[in-house]
Amino acid sequence: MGADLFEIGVNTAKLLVIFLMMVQIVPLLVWVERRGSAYIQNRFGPNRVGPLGLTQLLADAVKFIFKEEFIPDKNRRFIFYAAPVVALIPGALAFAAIPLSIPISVETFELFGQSWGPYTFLFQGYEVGIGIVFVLGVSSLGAYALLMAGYGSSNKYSMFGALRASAQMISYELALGLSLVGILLIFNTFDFQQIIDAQKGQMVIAGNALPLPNWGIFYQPIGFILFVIAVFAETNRLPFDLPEAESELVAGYHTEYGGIKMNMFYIGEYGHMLVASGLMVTFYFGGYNLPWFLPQAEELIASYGNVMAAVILHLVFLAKVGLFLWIFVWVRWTIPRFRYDQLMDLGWKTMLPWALANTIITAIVVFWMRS
Amino acid sequence: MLTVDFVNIGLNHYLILSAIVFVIGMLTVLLRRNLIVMLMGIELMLNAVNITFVAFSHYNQLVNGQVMVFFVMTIAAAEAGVGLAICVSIFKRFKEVNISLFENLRG
Amino acid sequence: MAGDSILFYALSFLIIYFALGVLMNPNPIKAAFNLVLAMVGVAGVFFHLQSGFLGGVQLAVYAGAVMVLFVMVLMIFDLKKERDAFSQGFLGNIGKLLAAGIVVSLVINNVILSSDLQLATSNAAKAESGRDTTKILADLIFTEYVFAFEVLGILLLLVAIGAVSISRIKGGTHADS
Amino acid sequence: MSNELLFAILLQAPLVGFVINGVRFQSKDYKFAGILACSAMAISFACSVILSSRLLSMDPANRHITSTLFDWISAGSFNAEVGFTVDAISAIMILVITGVGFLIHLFSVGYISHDERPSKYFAYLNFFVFNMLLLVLGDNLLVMFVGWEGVGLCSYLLIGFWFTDREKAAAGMKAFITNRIGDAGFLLGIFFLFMEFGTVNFQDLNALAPAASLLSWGEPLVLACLFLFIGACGKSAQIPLYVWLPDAMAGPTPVSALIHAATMVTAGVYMIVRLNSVFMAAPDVMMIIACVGAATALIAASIGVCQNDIKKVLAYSTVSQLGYMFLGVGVGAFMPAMFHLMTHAFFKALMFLGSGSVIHAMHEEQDIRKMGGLKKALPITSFTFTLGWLAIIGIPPFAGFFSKDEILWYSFASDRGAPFLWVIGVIAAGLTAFYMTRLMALTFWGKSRVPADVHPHESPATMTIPLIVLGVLSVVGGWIGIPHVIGAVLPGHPPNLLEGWLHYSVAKITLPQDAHVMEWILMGVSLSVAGLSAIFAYDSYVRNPDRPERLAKRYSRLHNLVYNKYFVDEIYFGRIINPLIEASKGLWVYIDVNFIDKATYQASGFVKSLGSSVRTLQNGNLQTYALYIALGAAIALSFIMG
Amino acid sequence: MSLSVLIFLPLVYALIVWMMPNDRAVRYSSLGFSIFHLGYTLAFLGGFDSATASLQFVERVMWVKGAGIEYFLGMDGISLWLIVLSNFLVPLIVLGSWTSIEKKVGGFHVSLFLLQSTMLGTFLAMDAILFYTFFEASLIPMYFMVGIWGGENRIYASMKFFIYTMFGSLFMLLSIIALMFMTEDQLGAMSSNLLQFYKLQIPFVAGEFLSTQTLLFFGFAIAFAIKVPLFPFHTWLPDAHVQAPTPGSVILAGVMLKMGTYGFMRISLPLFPEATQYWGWVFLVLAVIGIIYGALVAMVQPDMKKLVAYSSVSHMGFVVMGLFAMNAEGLTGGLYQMLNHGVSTGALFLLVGMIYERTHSRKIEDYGGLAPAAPIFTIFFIIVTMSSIAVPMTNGFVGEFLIMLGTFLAYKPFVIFAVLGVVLAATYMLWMVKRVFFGPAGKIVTEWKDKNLDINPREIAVLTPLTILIFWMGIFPNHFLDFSKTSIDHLVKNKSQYFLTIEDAGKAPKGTYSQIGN
Repeated sequence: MGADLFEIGVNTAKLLVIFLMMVQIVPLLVWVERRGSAYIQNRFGPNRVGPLGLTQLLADAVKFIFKEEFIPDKNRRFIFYAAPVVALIPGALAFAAIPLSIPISVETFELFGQSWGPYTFLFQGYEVGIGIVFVLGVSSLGAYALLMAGYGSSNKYSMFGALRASAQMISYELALGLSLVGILLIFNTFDFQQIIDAQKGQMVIAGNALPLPNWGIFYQPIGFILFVIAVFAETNRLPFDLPEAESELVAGYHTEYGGIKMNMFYIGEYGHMLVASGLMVTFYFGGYNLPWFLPQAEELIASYGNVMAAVILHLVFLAKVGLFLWIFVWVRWTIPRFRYDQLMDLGWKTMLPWALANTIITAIVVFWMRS
Repeated sequence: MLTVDFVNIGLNHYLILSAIVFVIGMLTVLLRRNLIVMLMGIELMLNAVNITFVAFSHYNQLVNGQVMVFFVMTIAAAEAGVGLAICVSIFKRFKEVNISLFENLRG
Repeated sequence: MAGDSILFYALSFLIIYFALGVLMNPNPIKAAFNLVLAMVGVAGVFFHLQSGFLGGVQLAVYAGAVMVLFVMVLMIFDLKKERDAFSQGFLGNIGKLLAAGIVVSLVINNVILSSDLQLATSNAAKAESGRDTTKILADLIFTEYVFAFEVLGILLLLVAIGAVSISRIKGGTHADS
Repeated sequence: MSNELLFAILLQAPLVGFVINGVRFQSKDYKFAGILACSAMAISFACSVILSSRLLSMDPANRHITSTLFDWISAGSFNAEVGFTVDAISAIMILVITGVGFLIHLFSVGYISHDERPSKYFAYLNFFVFNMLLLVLGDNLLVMFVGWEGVGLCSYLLIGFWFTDREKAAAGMKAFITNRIGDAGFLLGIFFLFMEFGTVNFQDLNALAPAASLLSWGEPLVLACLFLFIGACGKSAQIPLYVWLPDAMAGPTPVSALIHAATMVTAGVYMIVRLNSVFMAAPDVMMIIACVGAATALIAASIGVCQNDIKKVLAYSTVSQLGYMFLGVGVGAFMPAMFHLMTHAFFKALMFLGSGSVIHAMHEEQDIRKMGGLKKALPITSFTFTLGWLAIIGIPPFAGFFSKDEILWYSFASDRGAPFLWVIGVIAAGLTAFYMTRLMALTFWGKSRVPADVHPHESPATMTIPLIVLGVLSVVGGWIGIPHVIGAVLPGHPPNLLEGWLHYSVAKITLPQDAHVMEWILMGVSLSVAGLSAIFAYDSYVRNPDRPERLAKRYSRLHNLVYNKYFVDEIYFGRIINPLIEASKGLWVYIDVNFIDKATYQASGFVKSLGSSVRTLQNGNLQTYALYIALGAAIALSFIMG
Repeated sequence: MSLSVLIFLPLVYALIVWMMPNDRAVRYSSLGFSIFHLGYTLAFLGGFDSATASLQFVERVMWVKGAGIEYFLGMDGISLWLIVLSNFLVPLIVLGSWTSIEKKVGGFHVSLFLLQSTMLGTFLAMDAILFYTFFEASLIPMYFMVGIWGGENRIYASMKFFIYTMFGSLFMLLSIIALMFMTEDQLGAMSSNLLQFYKLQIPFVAGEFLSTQTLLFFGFAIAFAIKVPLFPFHTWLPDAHVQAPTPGSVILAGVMLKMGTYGFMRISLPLFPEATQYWGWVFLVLAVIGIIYGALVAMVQPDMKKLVAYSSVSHMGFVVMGLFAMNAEGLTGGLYQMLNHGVSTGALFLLVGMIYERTHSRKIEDYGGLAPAAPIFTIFFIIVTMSSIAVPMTNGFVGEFLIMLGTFLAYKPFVIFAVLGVVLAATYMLWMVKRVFFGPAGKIVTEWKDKNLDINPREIAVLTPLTILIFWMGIFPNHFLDFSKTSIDHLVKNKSQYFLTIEDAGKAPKGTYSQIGN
């Protein structure tokens, strides 16, 4: 392993940055959510503190941090404490595996009287060869946070919320995984980097270039719809927010939580959203790639240099992610909540068959095309 | 003569790890009285076996071992499903899943 | 000591620690959480052994799904107090410990003593750079092991049906449902 | 017509009659059934006559017509064909069977007219004739055995014809089973012969049989003859298997006439004559046959003296006459035996039919004590019966005289014979004369003891015509075999036709030449014994009817013994059959139920107790089981690795 | 034409019958199927080459590669008629049970077809393990047949039947395994193929019970002796027969008992010639005891069906005796007697079942004077009785005659006792006939005075083929024996070192399915 101190240092910093990125995007998202909901519901939302109410976030953060600790009177303290922390992990781990932009190559340079490099730094937390499986596996661990919270709270509402949440997550995980199989078949890899690379340029079918970007959504429209629905369920967002259905369960699994711990759950949830959006972009919208009529990565590197190109593409990526984050918010304030049996019916009786059908059809078509 | 190489990690280390985990799982099955915990012990044992498979697969550069792991996992999932279903139905009837209560075959 | 070794020992420690947690923790839910962590550790071992796909599956299926089921079931039971968490009977327990001890000591003893295995573990293996074994795995599953694969599929189907039918047996608290 | 066709018609005519009557077995149309059966018999008889005449025109030394239909059983070295031969011996038989059979069929039409199931009756009767023809025509032992068992079967069915009567059904069963014992012997005889000669064909057997050599006991051939004789005993009602024949009188009387007098019972004699060369090779067996025959003749005759049932008397007389025949074949008098067989068929059939006529007239009454003086009521019957009586007691020139005396002469004079056999024969002849005269006296002569409500009347023509024909035959039937000594003094010197006919078919026996004086003396002795005995009987039963009672009282023990037929049936039942049944029950209860099954239960109980002792290991505790597994794994590992 | 189809087509029938909507449809379709199957069997008869002793219609596929177990079917003169007999009886059974089986009609016919399939498999399997499989599998449907549709004591009887036969077959399995290891030693490759077994040189030491061949011989012989059943292993038979429903009894007596004798003929005799020669007297003694004992015990039975059951013991004793005579006459007779027994005892059970169905009594003492009340029934009964007691011109005579002749040529003294069996057979059967049919009207006949006791056209249709066969087999035995002659002569000629060839040699076992097998 040619890893030297510099490389290790950069990679560690990268991890830190990405984690912080996830943490820091939460206040922003909360603001977007509040403003967005207000906009949708034709009201104002936070607009007093700071410009457009932006500094409201800081105030909230301060409040969260300094709020008094409240602990239920049961001997499950450790689990109670551990739950919010666990909630952070899956999102962070998954997000770190998504490539945010093209790798940055660093030429050989001299520092501290020593020659370093050359290096290639990936624009992501770490590279996992089997990206999709890894992300699915890690994100499925998210259920434990909810379960721990529900159990640790010694509260029956919490418990119900946790049970609902985990059942829901397990149920939809299947549809989620299956909806992705189509994409995997088409791109023939697990690796995010390769998936994104494959989505470059224009769509070509049977030698004819079509006026469409070569994005996954055009190959897998059904898969995309299924994926979106499953992801909504996985993130416990409306219309799938049964675990924290306020009108039924007070607040679900985090009924007993407050302060910084509550905040951590928020971070976890929004982190999940972030990952989900990132995945959508990566799988179905060409990742950080621009559409075919705009300059591609190679051209950008050629004209602006590696670092600038990476930054530009990263911004492109963020823009796409932002769009989907907005869709999350939009949907939340548009569609009402399901009933629990409807949820399960949708998951098992609708999504799963469609996903299976999609998989089979894709498999047949792919097999036919390739042979 | 025991010459144990603690530095260079090889197949043996994984095998020993696996043996230890296996025995812990076995003891869980043998000693714990909660049905579900016993099931968990079985899962632990299966995991230990999986480690050996993967280790051999890695060191022998043969993927067949991983196929086995794949199958073992499937079977483990199936076993857990049935086991838990049985636990649930037992619990429904007896309000208890302690194995010491189920020594007689009675309806 | 290379990073390799550190990682191995760290994972080993985690796995064994949490496995012991499963064994020792009288609270079944905590035992289950311990098991989840042990499994994550095993997944780590898999990743470390460059079997990424299996690691992911381990996380998704084992830790993510199977164990969630365990925890859910345990939470549904909500055993107020765990009576007799450990089996009684001095002789029996001695026997059990003895059996376990024999097994583990024999295995370890043999593993250490066997020169054949030692050879197989030589650093030659390190040179292997099959980073992504997933494709080979898939090829194997769908060619050589396709029958077993299909049989497993049928098994799973049966298990699904069986689990549903078993847990729907009337009686107990839900006798009239 | 070709010979094959003749054979086919000969055999198939009764078979067709059987099938047609058998199919319409529930019909009560006795006329149709009777005409059908009789015409079948008539056709058969015609064929027999044609066949016999063809034989007559052939070279005497090689007189036989053979026809082979198909291979019946072939396995390994064994091969039996369905083949038929008619030669000098069987020609006599088929003529008797079809001829006498036809007459008896004719008689039956009248006899059975009031019965419920005439079709069935005639079907059985025809089937019997078919089987009897198989028996005599078969050119190997196996075909003979088919007929042998077949006539037994028909006998069984016909004896039990009125099966609603328990006694009659039992009599049929007794006949069949007793016959079966004989058949078993017959089978063994076949096996021995096959083992010795590798064939079962008569011609081959007679050809292969060694010239009269003295074979010791234990030789297969001797054993074969012995077992075959047991078979003959069963069929021909010889001691000790004769018990079925008197009981067989339970059947309709024409059946008794046909089966139990004229034809079937003579099958044993026929079989021995058929195999005469083989038997000649076993002189010891022939001696046994002669002794058994003589004993049977004597004992049966003595039983006949005290019987009161008209048919029983005739039955014992049949047994006795069969004894004569066996005495004949035992001393090598094959020709006289056949001769006697034929004449006996005539006069005994006549007497049975006569008795049938009497019984018919008496409304099914069979007890001669309730008869008497029927001469007036039944003139034709009475007259013909008298002819039969004269024939059987051996009054010249009636048929019985020639044949019986021939046998007695042989038994005295032949090198296989012995004077004591002759003595027994003469005593038996005397007894025969006595009881037959007694029968005549009690039935036809003297005062009428008929109950008031019974009005005997002569039978219809269909019944009397056969009687007349048979009566004629009983007179003239003996004239074809007039012995040389008598022929020499008669005008025209009639030759012994029968001897000429059978000359090449039977083995020769050494007779003293030029012993005519001796022969005349013996003839005179036997004739006078019979005559005196007849006169004594006449005197006792017609003149002094109280004398028999006095005698019976004086010798009450002897009378009791004879009256109860020497208690043979009782001994058989009490000593053999009942113990066998009890033993069987014992076998069932003690061996099957209480030993084998109990032992099985013991074994299963042992397994159970073993299981329950190990059951404690199976305590239901899952973890204990897991411990066993773990320990097992540990031990297995120690073996593998340690 | 394929033997596999012959064996497994009944399973298809079973499936179809199972799905039939009502009892009527079940009965008609079963009848149709079974008659069709008989026709199919006769096609094999037509295609059979009686001039060769080789196996015909061979089908051979490697089943378990590692152990050399093959799926190996073949037909020769020995199995041919048993196949025909089995398939001949099934339509008669279906028709005969038209009204007597009232509950679970579909299930009954399903088990009947399953039974048919396993029986055919037993007779056609030329691989020891395959033979064993079918041999054992046939117990299961029979077990259900007795256990579900049987009489009052059916559970006891079915258990007894099952455990007895199972017990015996375990010895057979052990012996088969031992032989398989011997093939590995001697022929190089493990195989359970009978043809390979025949090639083995199995060491034999005269007079020593523990020599290999003797032990193996007795291992097989116990299994077969229990199945036959030979005295003293026969006690399951009366119970099973009495408790079984009529069709069950017919199959049991008609075909299943023959599995034992067939086993002797196919495996014991050719495989262990020295042991058979040396220890044959044991089985001859047992057979003779069985003949006489069965007859004696049959004589005193108060129950008609039990009487017939014990008569089976006696008849099967004859078969075994013939087989152990080890000459052409005895073997032919034994084989023929198997068929005879199937026909005549099957018919007897059917007859007893018919009258039982009406009067619900099998007690002999309840009857009496049945002949006027049921004349047609009586005629059939007496014809079958005559067949059973081996009157010439019926089939029984040919078989018993050949058996006794064959045994006589080999072992005289036994026959002298065995002929007593012939006498006793007449005794018990005729005594029963006398008590049931003759004499004054008994209890039941009086009760049924105004009602019709006689059999109906359906039952006549059941009995007529059997009756025709009784006479056909009795008068023209060579029509049947000619097919088996070559095989039996081959067996006798090469008994010291038996071998069998396959008609179309050169066909090696295909390994297509070995993957699954492993």
